[in-house]
Amino acid sequence: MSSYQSLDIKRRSATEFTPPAIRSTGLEVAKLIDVSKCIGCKACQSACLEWNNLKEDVGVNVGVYDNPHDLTPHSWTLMRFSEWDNPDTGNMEWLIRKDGCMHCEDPGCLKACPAPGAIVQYTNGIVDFISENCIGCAYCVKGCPFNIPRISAVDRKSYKCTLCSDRVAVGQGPACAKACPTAAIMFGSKTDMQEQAARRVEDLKSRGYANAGLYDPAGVGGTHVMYVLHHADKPEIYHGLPNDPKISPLVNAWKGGAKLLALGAIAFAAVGAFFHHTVVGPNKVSPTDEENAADLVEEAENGSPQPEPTRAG
Amino acid sequence: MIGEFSRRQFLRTAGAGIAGTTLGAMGFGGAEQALAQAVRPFRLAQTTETRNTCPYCSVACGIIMYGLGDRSRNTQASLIHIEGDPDHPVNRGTLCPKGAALLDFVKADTRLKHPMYRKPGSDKFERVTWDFALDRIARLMKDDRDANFIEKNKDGVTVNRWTTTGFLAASATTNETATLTYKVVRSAGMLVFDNQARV
Amino acid sequence: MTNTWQDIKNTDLVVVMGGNAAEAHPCGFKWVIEAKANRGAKLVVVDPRYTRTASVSDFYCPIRPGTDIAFLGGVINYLLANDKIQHEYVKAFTNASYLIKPEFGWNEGLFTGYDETKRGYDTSSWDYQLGEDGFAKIDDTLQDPQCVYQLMKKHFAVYTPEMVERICGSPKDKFLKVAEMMSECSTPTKTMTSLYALGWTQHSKGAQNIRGMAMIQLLLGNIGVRGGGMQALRGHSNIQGLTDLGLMSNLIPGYLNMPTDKEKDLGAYMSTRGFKPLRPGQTSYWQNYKKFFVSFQKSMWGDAAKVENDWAYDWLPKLDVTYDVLRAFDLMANGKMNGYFCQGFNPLMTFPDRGKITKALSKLKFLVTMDPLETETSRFWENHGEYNEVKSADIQTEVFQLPTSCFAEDEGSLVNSSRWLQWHWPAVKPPGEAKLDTEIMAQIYLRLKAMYQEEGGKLPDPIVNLRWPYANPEDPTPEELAKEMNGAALADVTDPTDPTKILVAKGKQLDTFAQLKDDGSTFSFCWIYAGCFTESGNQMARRDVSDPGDAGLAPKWAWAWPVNRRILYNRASSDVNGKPWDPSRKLVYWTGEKWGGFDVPDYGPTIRPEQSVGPFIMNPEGVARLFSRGMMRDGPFPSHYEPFESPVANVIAPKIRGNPAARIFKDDLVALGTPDKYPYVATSYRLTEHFHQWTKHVWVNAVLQPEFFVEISEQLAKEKGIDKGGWVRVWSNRGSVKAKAVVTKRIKPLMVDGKPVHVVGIPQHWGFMGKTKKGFHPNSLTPFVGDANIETPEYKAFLVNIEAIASGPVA
Amino acid sequence: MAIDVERTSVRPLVEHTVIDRYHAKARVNHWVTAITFTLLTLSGLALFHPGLYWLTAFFGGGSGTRAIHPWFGVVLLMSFSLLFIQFWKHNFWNRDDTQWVKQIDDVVKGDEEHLPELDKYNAGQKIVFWLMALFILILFCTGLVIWDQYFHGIVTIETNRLAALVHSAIAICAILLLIVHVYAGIWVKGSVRSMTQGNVTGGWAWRHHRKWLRREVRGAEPGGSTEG
Repeated sequence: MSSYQSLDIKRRSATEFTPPAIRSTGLEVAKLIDVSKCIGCKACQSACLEWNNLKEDVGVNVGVYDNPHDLTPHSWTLMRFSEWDNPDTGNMEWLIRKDGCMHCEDPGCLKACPAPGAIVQYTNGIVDFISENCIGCAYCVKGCPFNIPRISAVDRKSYKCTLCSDRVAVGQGPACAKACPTAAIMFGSKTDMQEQAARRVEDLKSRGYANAGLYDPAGVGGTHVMYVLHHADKPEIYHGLPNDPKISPLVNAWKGGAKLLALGAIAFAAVGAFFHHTVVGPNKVSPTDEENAADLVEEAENGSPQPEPTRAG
Repeated sequence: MIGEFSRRQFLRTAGAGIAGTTLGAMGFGGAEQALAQAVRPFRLAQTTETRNTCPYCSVACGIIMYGLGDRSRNTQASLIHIEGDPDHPVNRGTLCPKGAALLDFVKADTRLKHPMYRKPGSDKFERVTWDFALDRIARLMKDDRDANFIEKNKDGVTVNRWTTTGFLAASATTNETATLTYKVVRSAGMLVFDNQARV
Repeated sequence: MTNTWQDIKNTDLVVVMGGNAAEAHPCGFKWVIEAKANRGAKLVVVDPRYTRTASVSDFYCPIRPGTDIAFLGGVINYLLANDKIQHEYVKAFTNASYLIKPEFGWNEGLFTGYDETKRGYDTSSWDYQLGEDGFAKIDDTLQDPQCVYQLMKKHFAVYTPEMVERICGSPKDKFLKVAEMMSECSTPTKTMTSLYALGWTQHSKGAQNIRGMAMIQLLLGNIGVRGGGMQALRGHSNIQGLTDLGLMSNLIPGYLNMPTDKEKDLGAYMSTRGFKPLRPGQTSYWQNYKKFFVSFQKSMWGDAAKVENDWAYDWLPKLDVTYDVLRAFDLMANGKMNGYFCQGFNPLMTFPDRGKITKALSKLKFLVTMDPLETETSRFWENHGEYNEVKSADIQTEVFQLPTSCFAEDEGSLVNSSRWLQWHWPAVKPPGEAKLDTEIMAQIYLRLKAMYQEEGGKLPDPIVNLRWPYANPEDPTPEELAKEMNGAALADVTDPTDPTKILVAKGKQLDTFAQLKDDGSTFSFCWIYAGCFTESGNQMARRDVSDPGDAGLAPKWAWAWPVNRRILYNRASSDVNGKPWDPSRKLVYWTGEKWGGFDVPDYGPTIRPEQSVGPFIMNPEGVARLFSRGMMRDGPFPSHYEPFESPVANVIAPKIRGNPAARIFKDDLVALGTPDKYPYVATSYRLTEHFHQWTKHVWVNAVLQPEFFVEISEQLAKEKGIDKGGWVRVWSNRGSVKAKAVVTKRIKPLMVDGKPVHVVGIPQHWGFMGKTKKGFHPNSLTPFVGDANIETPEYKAFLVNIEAIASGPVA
Repeated sequence: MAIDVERTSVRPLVEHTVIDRYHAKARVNHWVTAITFTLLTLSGLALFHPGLYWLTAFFGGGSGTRAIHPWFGVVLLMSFSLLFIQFWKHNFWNRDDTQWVKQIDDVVKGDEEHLPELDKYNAGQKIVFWLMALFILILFCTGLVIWDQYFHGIVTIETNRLAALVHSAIAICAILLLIVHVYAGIWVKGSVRSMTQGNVTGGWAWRHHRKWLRREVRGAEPGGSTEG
């Protein structure tokens, strides 16, 4: 309920028409992750686990710094480390990216979700999973262009970063952004974050990163979690950040207008059948048919040859 | 009437209720439903805040501890969350991965709760009272000090030292603890005395 | 730290060498990022590993562990050879112009005065030439071959870029780039700051590493200015406080020294502590030593410390040798100690050569641990399979494990790296029966006192007369103790120039150490803390965030020693005439009548510039020392020595391999490994996900970095057939550990003196207690060798071997 | 009524001319399949379109629907497999079937006299049979892939997306096919009893499957039992 009071709903999963969010303030929020400032300390992971009371399993070392090794139902954010040899400078660069929900303007998860209200997008841009409505079908996983949602084996609910909607609702920033020691994670209005990013890009360019830029992919309508990248021309070097993410055409086909067409086809078939019945009438067996059959049976029983039936039906 | 009835039945079985529900598919269903999604209520709204300093490194970040309980007589306070202090001039609300998880330090499973004692040669700890532990420690100290205290060195200079018992102090304790520790240790004549400062 | 954390934002160049600030001090490191983002500052990282600090650097240069002095010497040589020094600063504020005794010299890796049997120097030749007036001789032209400047030039000439590359394995072009970036800060309007930590201290020549950089900072004119300075990023939350309070074998609170056997009475003790100025008119603030000392004695023994008994001088134990931890455990291992207390300390997983530590603890009669958490030390007698292979039945040590409070449950002050004393408050009660450390110490003391009163015994006086003025003697409060640290007047303290004027009335808290007396009329447990808890209240609890001039000082937040000064030597932020070197970064300057500015001047507030009083008021010469005289045991200039375990010879002085004055015992010398058996250089360090062995008890941190590992280069992994994430065994001449292998591009083999040297990185956060997977600590491998000056063990450079193994340890 | 009476009086035996078409095993099998298919349709459509989400109420809510739908699928596959084993031989295509398809206009009009004599199944039924077999196989395979609870991660997310698309598209086709099948059963009077009582009247068989009737009457069945 509080979502209606403080963070009006812009989109709601599996709901064709959401009531207009008349209380919208028009303020869209965004988290800006400046990869060039990030020291990979995992304070964001720690703060996320603590704020959301998540208990992740203690894992093992598999030869990398990434722990846990992937996002999980309990780890909604994760530092991903990539050692990249820069062919231009000959230097190795250690690229560290905080992975997690991008809070797309056009969220694939929401599009794919079949459960009404299990995924909502508030007018401020936050995409939130509402567990009580979640049915655990994992369609959101298929819908997401960034491979973010994870289904809990315990309660079969889907989980991901909420952008701390509970904190934002009372005027605070997300826990990760607050904790981030180097201000590599900033939080504010999307326009402010874009301006901030522009300044950062300028600074990076002055330091020789000619391709520095903001990652706010248009393919998903822009995101409410954006990255400042030193090599924005090659997002994939940051542990496989998609180059041009968009909702898969397969998902669009699956979840698009074809759905109504399909239902229409079913309805048409049913209605068509009804009218066929009305027009043609039932296909009834006539008494003649019965007699013909009876004759046939009789003849067979009598052992006489079977003439061709002659009676009309 | 019978024909009418059978038509309906036909629709239900053949069309699996499509006709009725295609209407729903046009979007009249969701709008009527009470939308019950809820943002998790902000969980620090009614907690008691206490200022502290992160006990780990020497940046000494300011932290705010959020406690259950309003300090009234009959409620026992309990920590539920710890976060950076936005006023603090150094950390300005930020915390590192250790500081951000301080709550789990306070509440660690391996926090010690009772004095334990291990007998010589034993392979286990046993729980003892504070009085037992403190009496025994003081006795062992005194016996060792009386046996090994050096009042004068071989040149006859008063040295008043006790070097057979040593003390490692903790550089995460407060200055006040350190002050009291220093007084107790030095007044006994101990010289084997150190802390993490040169490790 | 000479400056504050926030002041780092004012710098133009951050050099992180001998540390890994981003990982070990992330929230302090934010100010580096601020400087980069808002000032366009550059960050340079010099480290054997490409660390997380390096990941945000503008320039990274690799270096072989334990060769920092060669690198820094190379920079000094570069600055001097290219005349990239801040001349005015160097001339006026350092001892560059001071003439050194002609007998001083350097030959074949040794300074004059070495005594091999003592492993130490007679430092008498390492001093100034004194004139007949008793003052040091100087040559303002810096041309005299015996002046410090010329001696420096000569001493560091050997550290050419080629030599740096040969010793450190740092490619010449990269070294030159770093040197060039540093040299740009020799103008008065560009500053550089140095962030370092245990990457410099944990060497057999740790103190000299730091001196190397301090000298560079002096040559560049960067000490005492905003955005400059030497930032020792200290490890623990109150390690600064415990150092200030002298919880070390040889210290009295406030950096006074414990007396030694040679100082049989107070007169003898004070005779070497006169601190007569070495140049005319200098402040030489240590001349007040006796006031600090007497006030300390009064706080210890109150009325029982009086002029008649030399202020109870005899009750202080006298040192015959320094009882640092290496000595303590050596004594213990040799059966010469019976009891040991570990208050929040885990030596089993801390001190070098774990095998020796276990042996030492096993020989104790009793061990007392006081800790909020389980420690490996308190269970050193418990068998944990390969992780702690001991036979409990053979260990006769009585062990007491006392549960204490943690930060959330206690009240008091901690001193951060920039010397701020910050007060904190408790939120909850300790769990179970756990007690505050103060109560435990009081309880032990009261029992001991009662026994001495009842039974008598050896010298009961210092115990039974210990000043114990607490309202509840059983449990002194933090506030009472804080007031005691600060000190108060025991009698009315009057103005020396006007005896009718009472500065502090009897019984009142002191405002500053300037009010201290050597006649017993004041007491102060720690003179540098005087002012922290005055009559106007607890200054450490102040929470005013204002920051005039956005200088990064926050002068009304908490309280900094000394006298709430935020940047040390801040007088040096202005030139000899008192004008700021950089008008855009004013700090303390001459206003025409007095010294003003944003900070409390580190200087007599009304000393006029033309009086030529040096800004380094604690030194008798009033200037900073490029030549350290006899203050360092291992030389007045830093000089390259190899680590005690090193893959190569010392190319500077082939006969002297390791620091000739470093602490090492005979048995431990034998335990050193050689490069034929142990060809790889190992170094130990922290990871950002953990804090020592504490956070392995913390669920979240166990999740973030769950299991012990070592880091090696892809080349070494290939050579040894080691898989990423596979098990390896790493062993030294002292022990062996098993770990997962992190194979990385971030460590690369270095070409040292023509041959490749591989580095094995070993983080230090695991043990056999807690939430993480069980693991080992590098101390199973490290040598029992300590720095020459402060005995810090050499954890940062030693030799190991490595091999792939099929499976992990058996618990 | 009058006609019935008249008929009864003229040919008392006619009403009793019944031909067995499906024995009990086949009928149970069919209805298990039919019910499962219906449940799958309902639960599937509930998750297919939000407008039908209310159908989840029949399955214990959204999570219940999500959980049980694939199990219905498993039952359907097994049940349909049994049907398949019984019926596949009767569903081979022949020339008559082609002719039947050519005369689909007559079929739709109910004018069967000009159609070739048909064996047990007409071409429409055969098409339904084979298509349904194909659809169920596809639905099962794609369903398995998107059955996240047990088969998470066995294919890539992109393959998963394809599977979901194919699953829903085929499901719609299958439902359309079902409508045809059910309507045919309703339209062609006398058909339903074959699956309820197991037999048809002789007249029904004469009218719709005369070749089958003849063989039945001869008692000789080249392919074994006529009962499926």
